[in-house]
Order: sequence, then structure tokens, then C-alpha cells
Amino acid sequence: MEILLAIMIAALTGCGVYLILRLRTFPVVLGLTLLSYAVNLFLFSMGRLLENAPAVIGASELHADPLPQALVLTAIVIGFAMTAFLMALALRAWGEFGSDHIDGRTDELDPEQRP
Amino acid sequence: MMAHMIILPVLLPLFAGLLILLEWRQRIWLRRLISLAATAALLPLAGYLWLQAAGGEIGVYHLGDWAPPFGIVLVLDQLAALMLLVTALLALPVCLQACRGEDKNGANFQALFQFQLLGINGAFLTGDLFNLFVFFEVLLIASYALLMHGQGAERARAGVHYVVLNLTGSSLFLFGLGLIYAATGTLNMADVTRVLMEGRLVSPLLLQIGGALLLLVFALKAALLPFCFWLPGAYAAASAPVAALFAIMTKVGLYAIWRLWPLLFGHEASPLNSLVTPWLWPLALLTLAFAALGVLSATRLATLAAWLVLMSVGSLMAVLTLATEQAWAAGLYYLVHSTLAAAALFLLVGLISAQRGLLADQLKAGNDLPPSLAVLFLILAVVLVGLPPLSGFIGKMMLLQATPDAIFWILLLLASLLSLIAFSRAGSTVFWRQQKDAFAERMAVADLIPLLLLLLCTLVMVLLAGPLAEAARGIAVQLLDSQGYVDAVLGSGRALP
Amino acid sequence: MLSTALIIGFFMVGTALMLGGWRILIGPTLPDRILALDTLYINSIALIVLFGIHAGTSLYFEAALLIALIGFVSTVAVAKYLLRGDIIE
Amino acid sequence: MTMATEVLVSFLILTGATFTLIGSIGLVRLRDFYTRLHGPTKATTLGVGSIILASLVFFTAKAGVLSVHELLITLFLFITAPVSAHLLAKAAMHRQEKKVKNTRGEPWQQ
Amino acid sequence: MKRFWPSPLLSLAMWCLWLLLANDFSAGQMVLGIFFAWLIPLLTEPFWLDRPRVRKPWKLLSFLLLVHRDILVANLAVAKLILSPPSKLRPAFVEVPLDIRNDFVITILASVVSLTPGTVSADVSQDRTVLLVHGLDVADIPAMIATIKQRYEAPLKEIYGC
Amino acid sequence: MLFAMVALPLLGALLPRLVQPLGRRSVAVAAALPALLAFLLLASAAPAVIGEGAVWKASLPWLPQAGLALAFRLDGLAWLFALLILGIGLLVILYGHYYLDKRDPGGRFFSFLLLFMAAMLGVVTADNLLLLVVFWELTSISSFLLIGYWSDQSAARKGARMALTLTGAGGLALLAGVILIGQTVGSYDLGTVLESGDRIRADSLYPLMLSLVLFGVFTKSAQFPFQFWLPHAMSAPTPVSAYLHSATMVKAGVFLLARLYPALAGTDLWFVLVSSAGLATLLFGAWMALFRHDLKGLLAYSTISHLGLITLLFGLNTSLAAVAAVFHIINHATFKASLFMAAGIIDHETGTRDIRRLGGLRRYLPVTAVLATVASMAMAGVPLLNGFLSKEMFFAVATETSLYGSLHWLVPILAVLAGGLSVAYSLRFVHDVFFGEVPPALAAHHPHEPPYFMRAPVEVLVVLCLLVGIFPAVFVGPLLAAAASATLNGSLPEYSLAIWHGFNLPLLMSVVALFGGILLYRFRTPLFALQRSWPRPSAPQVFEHCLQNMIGAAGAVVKWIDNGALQRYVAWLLLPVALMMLAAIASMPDWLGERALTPVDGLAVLAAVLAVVSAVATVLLRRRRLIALLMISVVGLVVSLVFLRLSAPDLALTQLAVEVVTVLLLMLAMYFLPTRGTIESSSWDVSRDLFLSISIGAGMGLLALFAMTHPGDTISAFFIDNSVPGGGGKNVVNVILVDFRGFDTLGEITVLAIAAAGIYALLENLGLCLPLYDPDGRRWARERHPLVLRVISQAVLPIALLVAMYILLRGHNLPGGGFIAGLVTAVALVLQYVANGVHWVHARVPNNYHPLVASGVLLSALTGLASLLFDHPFLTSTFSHLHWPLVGEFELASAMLFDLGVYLTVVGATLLILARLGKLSVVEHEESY
Ligand code: NA
Ligand code: NA
Repeated sequence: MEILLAIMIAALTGCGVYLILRLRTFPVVLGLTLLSYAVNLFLFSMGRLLENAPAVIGASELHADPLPQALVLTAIVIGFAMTAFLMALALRAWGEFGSDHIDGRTDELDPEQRP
Repeated sequence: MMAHMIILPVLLPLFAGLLILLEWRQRIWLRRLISLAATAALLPLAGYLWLQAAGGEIGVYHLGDWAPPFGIVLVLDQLAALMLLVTALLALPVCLQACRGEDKNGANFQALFQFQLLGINGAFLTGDLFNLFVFFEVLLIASYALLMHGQGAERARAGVHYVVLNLTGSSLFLFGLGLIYAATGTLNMADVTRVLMEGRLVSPLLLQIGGALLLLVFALKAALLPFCFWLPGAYAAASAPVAALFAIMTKVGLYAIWRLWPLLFGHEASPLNSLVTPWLWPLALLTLAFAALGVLSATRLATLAAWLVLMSVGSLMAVLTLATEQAWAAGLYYLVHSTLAAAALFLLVGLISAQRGLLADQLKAGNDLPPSLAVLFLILAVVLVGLPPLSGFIGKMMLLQATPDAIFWILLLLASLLSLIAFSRAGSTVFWRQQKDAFAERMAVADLIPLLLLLLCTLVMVLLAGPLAEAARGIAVQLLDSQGYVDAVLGSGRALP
Repeated sequence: MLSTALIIGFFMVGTALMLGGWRILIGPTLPDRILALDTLYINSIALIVLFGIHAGTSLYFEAALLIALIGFVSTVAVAKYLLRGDIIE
Repeated sequence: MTMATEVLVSFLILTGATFTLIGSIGLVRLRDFYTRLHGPTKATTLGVGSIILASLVFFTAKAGVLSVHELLITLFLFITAPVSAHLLAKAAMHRQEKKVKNTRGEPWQQ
Repeated sequence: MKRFWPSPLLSLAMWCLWLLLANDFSAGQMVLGIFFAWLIPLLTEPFWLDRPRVRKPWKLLSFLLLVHRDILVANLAVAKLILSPPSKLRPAFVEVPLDIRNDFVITILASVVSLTPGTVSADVSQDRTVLLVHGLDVADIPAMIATIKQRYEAPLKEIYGC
Repeated sequence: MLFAMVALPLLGALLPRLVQPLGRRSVAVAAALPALLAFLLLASAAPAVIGEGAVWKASLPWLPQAGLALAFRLDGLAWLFALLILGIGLLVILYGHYYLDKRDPGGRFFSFLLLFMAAMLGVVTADNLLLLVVFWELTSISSFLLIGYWSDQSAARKGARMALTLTGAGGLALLAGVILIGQTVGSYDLGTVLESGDRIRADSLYPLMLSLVLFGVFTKSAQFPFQFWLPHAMSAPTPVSAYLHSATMVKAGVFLLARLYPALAGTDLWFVLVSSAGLATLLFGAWMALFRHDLKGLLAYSTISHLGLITLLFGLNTSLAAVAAVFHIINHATFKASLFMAAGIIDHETGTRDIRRLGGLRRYLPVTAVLATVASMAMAGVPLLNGFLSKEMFFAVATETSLYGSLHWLVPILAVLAGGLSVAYSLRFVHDVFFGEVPPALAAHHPHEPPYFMRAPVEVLVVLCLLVGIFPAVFVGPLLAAAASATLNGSLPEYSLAIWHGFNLPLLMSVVALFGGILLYRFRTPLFALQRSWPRPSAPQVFEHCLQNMIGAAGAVVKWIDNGALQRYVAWLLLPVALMMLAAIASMPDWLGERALTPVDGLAVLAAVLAVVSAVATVLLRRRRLIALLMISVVGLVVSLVFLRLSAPDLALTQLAVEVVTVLLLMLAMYFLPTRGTIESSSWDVSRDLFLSISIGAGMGLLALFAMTHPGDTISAFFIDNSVPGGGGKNVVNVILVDFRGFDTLGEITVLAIAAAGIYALLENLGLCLPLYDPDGRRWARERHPLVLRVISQAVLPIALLVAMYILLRGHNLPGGGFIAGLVTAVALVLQYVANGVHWVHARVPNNYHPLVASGVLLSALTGLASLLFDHPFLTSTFSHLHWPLVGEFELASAMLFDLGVYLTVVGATLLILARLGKLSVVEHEESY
């Protein structure tokens, strides 16, 4: 299971990083989303894995490390807030210079796509 | 009750911001009142905390009454107190300036301003790594919004760059935290150090990578080359009060490095010690050089100011890596000076742009300007270039004395020469090359008050240079004593249930 | 016996998931992909419940409940986007 | 847990899983979107439904007290699933997705 | 009365739902359930369109049973269809004229049609007079229309008396 | 008293500016007053300092840590210079009052002048090297302001900038040198430094120190090759030129030579550097002076030349030469200042300073003519005038110098040549201006003698020239002795101040120089031709040109490093990560640790495959954005299933809920954004990105594997043990969130609140045009709100609320909690927006969610604050189990209240964000919040 999780983390991180390095705002947003999935899994895995051992007293005799879970929860919320802000910012940028290029370059943009 | 004073620098802005958001009838005067009151209250509070810390005893506050390393702690040592004080000193004038009308150019300014302070103060106080992350996010999201305050294409562009970079940074921060937790099994800064000292690391590798990632993120926040490219654009694009407030932002990154240097990065028991230290020195010098070139090539006053911020980052990072008492003392003095001076310059640039209409702060001949602005510009130039007798010179002098390195000397001196050239060009262009026909608007004295407050601070820094340097020395000594920190934080924990 | 049934069940639902994933990948039409995603959600409800039985705990029940309750919202949103572009108007 | 309940639970599980699978098979196998749209309803109704029943029986038998909250899942699905199908159909018609030749009747203009 | 307790039936439903959720029929949960059963209808009242009162509750129960039976049967039928070669399918878009006019009831009808495998309600005409249904394998269109109207629309009409 | 002497002009600098409204006269008085007082103080010190050779000291601590102190000393040398500064300063003020035009802002002028005066006094009286540097730089600044006084003239601005740049650079070098000296000596106290000359000279860094200090000196005193800034500083008003560029500032350099003579002089390096610079300057200045047509230009170059002479003298390394140098400082100050003022008078009366336009002025200004003639004779070194004496001394030491090895004869020869040149240009100054015939244009101008008090200063100085020249021993003897001994730190050589030393080599040289000079002047025309044939680049142009190139280059470098492309910034940020990862992979001891792997089954593999494939598909299909969105939500679904599988139900629930909201969010944005991207990245970019993403991905994966298989003890045991007894909850994760680490959660919901408020502000008055067609060019569907959706969404709302309440309440003991509950509620409400539109919803709920958000965070914060009332730290939780009849046992925990706050915040923030985005398409005017 650890190996599978590691592979997932690797894949999500890699894809996320690649997308962050794109030139348009939307792929970048997707990239950050993917990366935050990867981060969450990674952070979670730092508590080591346990099956059928939720950190609920009385539900099982073994308990998975609850701390990373709590951290991941916080991370998810913050990540959501950040994604929302970036998305809004992308809209603002699109409105400001009629291009969804991350550097606001308006060239190579077919006219009817301008707002 | 006095014990709870430590939490107030966090709670004050928090509640102020919330009250402003709660104020649904959108009465601008009421919001300003709340914001000003809270910001003003920070000053005596920070002063009190400074006096508390100045004794040399480290104050520890157990949130939720949970003893460290299990609960989150706030730690008030002299460094934290100093940073709080600087923030308060900076915040009040900036808030005043914003209340002169800038805050009307967009929604929620005052609330966001308070939240920004919340994040900054929290970052300075916390003794917990993950909590540090949380406060970083608080101050970042607030800064994103503040940067965009007033909107416009330039801000949008700078905003996208700033936000995307920092979001990436936040992800790296989390990766790093995870690795540090995996390596040490704890999140409390002091506890991490204790684990280090007791050699209970799961694996040095995990800590190395984790710590290095953290350092990278802090370097991004502090704007060290090659992670500094977001800075000039962002600072130049931001509206004057925001840019002035941002003068402390890079210092937050520096603070984080500084805080963790004795505990983690530079600790002799740390596997990071040999790994990261060699990198910072050259990068710091490169940053200094790069910033100097930027200062010379600036075509706008705001850009010039932004590059100067970067310049201070370079010098500070350099002395930081020396990790000697003298170097850190000099660095701390310089940190305070550079923060306040840069903020003052940003405010002044705002005033100048307001006077010059479309020309704004571009380095082109414009209309006649009120002599008061010229005088202030001259004084600020002297401060920032590091000419005697003002704080810049003293800071520069202390840096030189503390740094036995030829390259650093050459770069620092060249940097100040280049900024001297840049300032003389800028000043003679903006204030001397004037079309006589155009007339100057009347300058309301009230507009100058915030700026004068900041200048007063730098002046005090000159007059009380001796005592201040002594205090800085004290901070450096306390900071270098990592054992003392660990004992103070973990030793004073109540008996565990 | 129960465990055998569970294993077979897991296998079947898993295959169902795969098929859904396949449909998302190949499309061909956008509605197809959306439909496949919706199916994926529903199949995962089945999976979660099965897993609950397998683990002998009802701690995972809320997850299934949540998907059943709000999982359709994203499908609706995307469909509305295809219809009107503007999902909140 | 008695043999009978175990048999019952296993049966329900298999039924549910089967119909879930068939639903997805339909999703892959059928020719056009409109017919594929029918596939998932299996999964929604009988598929999930009987697995829910399995869980209900299982936990009731396990704990000895009646455990019926599983029913809510089906309830919610019955409320929400038709909307998804409805809107997807509308979307497909709006986009004039092609239908198999032998379809009688015409989709509506949206 | 209406202001403080807008919809008794909804409240009842809420209460049952709560007990189901809690999966625990203790006194505490019942009290808590009553609280929410009162509160939530009060909060959500403004969101409700005109909801017809249920005239014949017992009819409703039998109708539900009928629907479930049909679902079961249809599932088996459609399962066979799916596994048989697709070319043998006889799909069709069927326009079912509606007698009921109430939005709520029409929605229930549409949902029932969609839930019974083999038919998906694809659209409702703007004037609420026609329900467009897509059948997976329709042998005889008029027959299908009749079935829908008699098996589902009629009982609904009776239950809600509209 | 020393403090007073420096402080008076410093504080007095404000005076003129303040009294400006009271008229020009009062301005002049206000300026003169502080100077006069300071002068009197100085005079009062004369008996002690000059008479008994005492040294007055005064000191205050300033920055002991850095060795900086407010320490002053007044010895002979300081006194001499103070005398020049204050004495000539006073005269200049008097003169300037008449010189300045009515329209010129006199207040500003005199303020700067006094500021400069104070700075100079500081330089000469400083007893602490660092303090000396402080004042040194101040002189640069104030001279910058004075030179640029007529700021509307481009020449003035350029000249000022050039002067500031050079002297500023010099100042920085000086600072460096001084710090080096201080660190070698271990003190910045002047006395100590002067005592420890041997240690300094012995130090390995001595050459560096010396060159740094000398760089400062040469730039300040306009020594070759840094002489070029001085002539262009002449664009300053004449009083300034007279004061700064003849008497004082340029003397600061030579003063420093004198001051540090005991500490630095006496080595070959010193000799080579100082004397050769001096010699070169001496000749170059004299030569250039001869060809100036501008009176002030001529004087400026002659000043350069004389400074060179002084420097040369100091460079000769003999104490006699040093004495000569000091003596010449005195003399030069007097005659040069008077000449400058004379030039100013001429300019003032004739309106020109161009020698070619002048002539025969003796008819119009006879008195001035006489004064100027005498002064220039002094400059030329004619006997019976002070210039003659010091020149004699100079010749004397020049003949005796044994340095330059075999070339020792070179010095006297060149000395004579320079002497001749100075005679020539002095002659030119006098003859071309006051004699010969009057140019008609000039005659038309009707020049006449200036007001008496404008001429008086000149008279005073000229008289001094004569007195010193005739009775040196009386008038200058003691002063020279005191100053020289101070310079040499005690030991005075044997020298005599007499006009007549009998027939000797120096006298011969003087005569040769005198007649040679006259001949030079007589046959100057070929020389002018020769001079004109040489290229004469104007210094400011060259300087500006270099500066522009420098700035251009700097800009280019900056642009090259920072090309303004975010892609590169991010790459820079990620590059270290990638390298770290590669290093880690390379150095990784054992990927699989001792911890046993948890068993794998088909389902897990399947999920992993689904996730990986979908992630890759997201990347590949990113340009078809809707599909990419669907793909990424598959990833999200799988991730939450993984959480579920690995015993993290809370995470699974949260992930699922967030997933839905995120999709809504992206859909809202996608409506406006272009839905198809274009291919832009170059292949190099792509390969770079591939390298980064692959290495970082692989690294993170392997690190995760490494960490997962290497167990270590963590602090978590504490949470599990104390969750129920300490936190009163069975769901440890939730207890951590609301209790153990409630502070994090408070920050987290604050982030959410800030994001909401920020997004609200961000999207304010953002006008986006609404696409009329979908990406495939199809018109949008007609029906806005499908019936079925509307009805069902209404049915879902109460159910969702109920479920939310259920999840909220159970959160403390079972998976759930405020955040998930909040999202469920928010989703149900957003569904109302989707199904019925903004107007419909806002007719039913308050459409301003700010207060809701705020009250949520406020509730949580106040819950935490409550504990302060019981003097427990912020966020200290409490809980108790109540028992009610009929209801039975149930728990009340402050944490629940906290969680309620979380719930409200999440609902408010999510609605605020999504509704705001939704409203973008709804045309309506609403006031800014
Ligand atoms: Na793209
Ligand atoms: Na909208």
C-alpha cells in the first residue's frame, strides 16, 4: 500500500508541477489543485499508514496518527481559500487585460475571445 | 491577567478586522475609527511587551492551556518583541495615511489591513512550525487582497505573479513541514531542536530536505535572489500605504530564517548546518548586487523604492549567515532602519504621485512640487543611501564593521554609491527639472504627518544609536543561545495530565 | 462466505469504476463524460458501503451519505454550464 | 451472526454489485448518449439499493439493534439522481448529440 | 400558528429523517429531532414554491410500493437489454401529454419515470403540458404513454388532488 | 565651547529660512550672526591654542559599540582651518548678500551655506575618525545643494550631480579606509590613531587603507585624475565658488592629508601616490588655467593647480615640505578667495565672465582693478606678497628632494614650469580684463564700482596678502607654527619666514619662473592654437554619457535576469527543489525501512491507476478545459476514497465536500475565461518543465515511501490519550482541530474569511462581457431554470440543513464537524442560486454575507476569549456531561461552540465567494461594501 501511495503522490506532484509551469491561468489553477492533492496525501502519509484504525476512541483498538490528519484538514481548507482567490484573480486579470496569459500578454489571442 | 498580554497582538487586529466586517452599514468613518484605534493600541502594547522581554526572560504562552510540545505556544523573546514593535511603529502611520482617502479606492481595505497585521504579529509570536504556516497564509492571503487594492492592469499582472509564486511556496512549506514531522515527530520549534540535540532523529535526510524546503520558502518570502523577481513588480504596483506596509513583509521571511537559524538551520547538531549555510552567503551577495543594478535602472520612484527593499534584504541575509553576535546586532539595527525608511519612501512616493497627476512617479520632468516634499525626499535619500548623519549611515557602518569580508564591503559600498547616483538623478529630475508654468497643488500638512512620524522614528534611531545598538546586542546574544530558548519553552511546561 | 461475497463484490464494483473511468477518458461527447463521472460517484457509494461492511464499522457511512446528497450538484453544475454557460444567473 | 443472515447479506451484496456492474457495462457498451443515460439508473436504484439493504441487515444483525440509517442513502439518491439524468439529457439535446439511427421521435430544441 | 410552525408534514418528515440519521431512537435524539424538525422548516419556508397538500396519504404509500416494484422489475428487464446486442434496441423519444399542472407533482412524475430503468424524462415543455421521455427499448409508443399516464400520473393526481 | 562652535552654524542654518519673510537684509544678518558668534568663540581660543599650543578637546558618547563619538579637538591645524572657514565664510556672506539677485531665494542659499560651514567645521575639528567621515559626507551633500542652487539650469544640475557622485564615492572609500584604520588601531580616536602611525604602516592592509583614504582626498581636492568635476562646479553662484571651491571644501582633502600625515605618511607608497598626483595636478591645472576664457574657469583650474602644489608638498615626505604646504594653504585661501570675489564683481557689473568680452575695465572699476592685480600677483608669486614666500619654500624643498631616484632633478624643473604657467595665467587675468581697450558692447553696459560692502571683503583679503607678504613672521608666524606642529604631531623642523634668504637656487627659480611666465603670456597665441588642436571633451558630457551607458547596461542586465515571465520565476523556485530531490534520491540509504508494508489488494491498485491516469489526462487534456476539470475531479474522488481506506474518514468527508464546491467555483470562472488554450511553450520550456516535474514528483514519492517505512515516535500518543479525558471528544482529529490546536483552526477560518472579503473586493466593479455563444458557437439554451432542478433543489435544502446539523453535532465524537457541515449547507444554498438565480435567492436571504462570515469567526474567537475570564489561556476548552430528565445524558463542550463558529464562517465565506462570482454575470448596481 505504501508503494502505491508513493506512486500516487509522485504522479500528482509531477502533474501538478508541470501544470503550474503553464502559460495560462486556468491550467495553473488546475496545477495548484493537483499539487494540493499531492501535498495532502504526502502530509497524511507522514503519519504512516494504518488500515481500519480511524482515530476515533472506541471505534478500534489501533489508532492512526491523528495529527497529520488534522494538519491536512487545515491544509485542505486553506488550499480551498487560496484556489478560490486565485480563480477570482484570474478573472480580474482577464477583465483587466483581456488575456488569460499569466504575464498578461495580449498577443496571439483571437479577437472574439477578448472580453 | 498580565500573562495574557502576549496574545493581544494577535487578538487586537483579529477582533478589529472582524468588527469592521461585521459593520454591515458600511460607514467608512466607523471603520476607520475601529482600525485606527486598534492600530494605535498596538503601539503601547508592543512597547509594554518590549519592556517585558528586554529583561532577558522569555515569555511563553500555552494556547488552550496545553503544554508544549503538544499544544501551540506563543513565545515572546526580545527578537519577537522587537519585530512586534517595528510592526506597530510602521502600522500606525500607514493606517493614518490610508485613512486620508486611499482606503476608499476599494472594498474592505481596513479589515484586510487589520488581518495583515494579525498575520504578521502571529508569525512573529508563534513557537510552532505549523502554526507559523497558518499565520503565513493569513498574512499572505491578506497581502494578496491588499496588493490588488485599487485594481488596475499593472496590479493584476503583479498580483498573478505574486500569488502563484507564493501558492507554490505554500505547497513546498507543507511538504517541508511533513518531512520535519516525519523526522522529529513534533512541530514545536524548541522540541525539534531538543530532538536534534538528543539525537532522536528518525533520519537526518528527512530533516535535511524538510528544513531546506522551509528555508527555500522563507527565502522566497524574504525575496532572496533568484526568488525575488516578484518583489519589484508587486511593491511598485501596490498603492502607497500597502507598499509601505509591505516593507515589513520581506522582513517576515527574514525573521523566520533568523528565528530558526539557531534552532534548526545553523544549529551545530543539525544536518542542515553544512547543507544550506554555504548557499546563502553567495546568494545574499548576488541579491545585493542585483538590487543595486535595479536601483540604478529604475525608471519610477516606486520601483526605486522596491529595489532598495531588495537591497536591504541582500545585506541582511549576508550578515544573518555570519551568525556572530556583532553581525546580528548590526543586522537587527539595519533591519529596523531599512523597514521604516523604505516605508517612509513609499508613502512619500504616494504623495508625490498625487501631486503629479498622470505623470505619477515616473522619473520625468513634471510640474512644480511643494518644497516640503523636496526636503522630505532629500532627507529620505540621505537615510536610504546611507549618508551621514542619519540612520542609514550608522546601519551601514555597523554592517561594515561586523563583516570581515572584502566582497561584501565592495558590494555594499558600490551599492550605496549606485543608489546615491540613482537618488541624485531622481531627485534632480523630479524636483529640479520642472516646467515653471505648471503649478503645485496645496499640500495639506495632515498629509505629511504619517511620513513625519516614520522619519521621527529614524531620527530617534540616530540619537539613541548607542542604547539601541546595545539592545540589538542583547537580542543577538539571547538569539544565539538556542539552549536557553529550548529550556524556556519546554522547561516551563505545566505537568502533563 | 460473506468474505467471498465481499471480494467478488469489490471486484465487480471495481470493474464498474474502471469502466466509468474509461468512458470519461474516451468520451466521445461531453455529456458522456459527465454522465460517467456521475456514475463514478454513485459506484463509489456502493464501494464505500461495501467497505463499511468489510471493516465492520459504520464510520464510513457519512461519506456515502454525503455523496448521495451533494454529489449530484457538480453534475448539475456542469450540465447547466453546457446549457446556459452561466450556472448562476 | 446466523447463517441465514450471512446468506442474505452475501446475496444482497452480489445482486447489488452485479447491477452496479451492469450499469457501467451499459455505459460502455451502448451506442449513443441517450441510451447510455439509462445505464447508471441500474447502479443508482437496484445496485446501490441492495448493497444498502445488505449493510442494513448486516449491522442490524451485528449490533442486535435496528440500523436503518443506510436507507437514507437510497432516499437521497432517489431524490437527486433523476435531476442529474434530466439535466444531462437536456444538455445532450441542446448540443444535438447524435442519436442512433433507429431512434424514433425527435429530441427537443433547447 | 402558520408563522411559527409553517409545515407540520415537513416537520414530521424532518423528525423521522433525524431519527434515521442519528440511527438512535433515544429520548435525547427525539427531543433534539423535535427541535430541528421545528427550526429547519421555519428557516427554509421562504424557499418553497407552492406545494400541494397531500390529500390521500395512504394512497401515497401504495404508490411508493408500486414504484419500487416497477423499479425492481424494470431493472431485470433492462439488465437483459444491456447484455443483449445493442443493435436490437428500439430507442425512442416519446412525448407524454400531461394532465397535472403542478410543478411539484410534475417533478415527482418525471423523477419516477427516470428512476424506473428503461425510461428517462428528458425534458418538460415550457407550458408544463408535455413531458419528453426517452425510452431505451420501446415496442409500442402509445402503449408506453398510456402506461405512464395510468400507472403514475393518475395516482399522483389522485394523491395530490390536482 | 567646541560643540557650540560647530552647533552654531548647524542650528543657525535654519535661521535664514525662517526669517526669509522679513526681507533680504534680515536674512543676511541671520546668516552672519551664527557665523560671527562662532568666529568670536574661535578667536577666544586663539591665545591658548596658538599662543601656548594647547589642544582643546570635548567629547560626548554617541555609538560606543561602533567607536563613534561626538569628539572634537581644536589644535593649531584645526584652528587654522576653522579660521579660514569662519573668516572667509563671513566675508562670503557679506559679499553674497550683495551678489544675490533680488529674485533668488536668499534664505535657502544662506541656509545651505551655513550647513556647509558647520560641516566643514566638523571635519576640521573632529577628534574621531568616524565623526570626521560623517562631516566629510555632509560637506558633499551641502555642496551638492549649493552647486545646484540655480536648479533650473541644466549645467548646474549636471555639475552638482557630478560633484556629488565623485565626492560621494570618495567619501565611501574614506569610510572604508577609516574603518580599516580603526580596526587596525583598535580605536577611532584621532589622538590614538596619530600615535600609532607605525602600527598602521606596518599593517599588511596599509596599502589598501592608504589608497582608500587617498581616493577620498583626491576626489575631494580635485587631484589628478579626479580634477574634472571642479570646473563644472563653477556653475554655482560665485560666492559658493569662492567659498567652497577655493577656500574650504577643496581644502578638506589637503586638510585630511595634513591631519593623517603622522599616521599614514613617511612611506614610499605615500610619496609615490601623493607627490605624483600632486605634481600632475599642479601642471595640468596651471596649463588648463592659461586657456580658460571664463574668469571663474581660469580661477578654478588655478585652484586645482595650487591644490596640486600643496598635495605635492605633503607628498615629499619631509617635514619642511609639510610646513610649506600648510603655509601655502593659508596664502592660497586668501588670494584665491579675493580673486573669486573680484571675478564675481566683474561678472556682477559687466554681466559677463568671458575674458574675450572684457578689457580696459580699470577705467570703470579702478579700485577693483588694483585689488585684483595685487591678488593675482600674489597668485603669481611676486615678491612682497604672501604667495611668494610659500612658493620660495616650495622651490627650496623641491630642490632638496632626493626622491624619484635618478629623476630627482625632474621635480624642480617641473616646479619652475608650473610657476611660469601660474605667472602667465595671472598675467592674463589682470591684463586681458583691466587693461587694453574696452570692447564696445562692454562700454554700452556702463560698468561701475560695486556697492562698498561688496568690495570690502576683497580689500580685507588683499590687505592680508600684503601684510603676510611683507611681515610674515609677525602676521602668520605663530599661526603657521601652531598649525604645522599640529600637523607634524609635535616636531617642528627648522625654517625661517623671511622675504630675503640671499641669492640661492630657489630665488633663481623664482626669477626664471617670473620671466618665463611673462614670455609665455607674450607668445601665448601659438600655445592657444596648439591647445585648441587638442580634443577637449567636456567632462559633464563624458560623465553623463558614461552614466547613461552604465544605467543602460544595468537595465539590460536586470532585464536579462528578470524577464518578467512568471514561468521562469516558478522554475527558479522549483529548481532547488528538483536538485534537492535528485541529491536525496542519490544519497538515499534504504527506500524501504523496517516498518512492514500494509498489504495491497486489487482495489487499491485500481484506485491508484485511476488517480494516476486521470492526473496525467488532466495534463494532456488541459487545453480542453472542461474535460480537464472532469479529470481532476476524478482525482479528487479517488483521493477521498484513499483517505477513507486509510482510516481518515474526516479527511474523506472534507475532500468530498470541497470537491463539489471547487467544481462549482471553476465552472463559474470558466464561463468567462476562454475555454480552449493555445500551445505556446517552446520545446526548451517543455523539457525544462518535464525535468522539474519528473524529478520533484519522483523525489516526493520516494521521500514519502521512505518516511512511511521508517517509523518514529511522535507526540500523537498524547492526543489519543487525552482526547476523551482532556478534550471531551472521541474523534481525536476533531478534538485536535477544536481544542489541542484550536489556534490553527482559528487562523484557518480567518484565512477563509479574509479570502472571502478579499475576493469580494477583488471582483468589485469588474465588467466582463458575457459570451453569447458556447465554445462551439452554439447559442445558449433558452430555459434559464429547468423545472425539475428548481423543485428538487428546494426539496434538498431542508434535508441538507438537517444533515449538516447532524454532522456538526456529531463531529466532536465521530467523523464530521463544523467545516464539513458548513460546506454541505453552503452547497445546498448555492444549489438554490443555480436552480433559481441570484435575484430569486436574494429576495429570500440577506444578500450580504460579510456579517455572517465575521460573526462565525467572532463566535469561535469569543469562545476562546471566554477562558480568559477564568484566567485560563486563550482557547482553553471546557466540557461537562449534563443529565436532563427525559432527554438523558448529553455533553456540552465549549469546543462545540467553537465548531459552530467554524460552521458559520464556512457557510458565510463559501456563499460570499460563490455568490460574488455568480453575480458577475448579473447586471445590477450595488454600492461598494
Ligand atoms: Na493553455
Ligand atoms: Na453568473
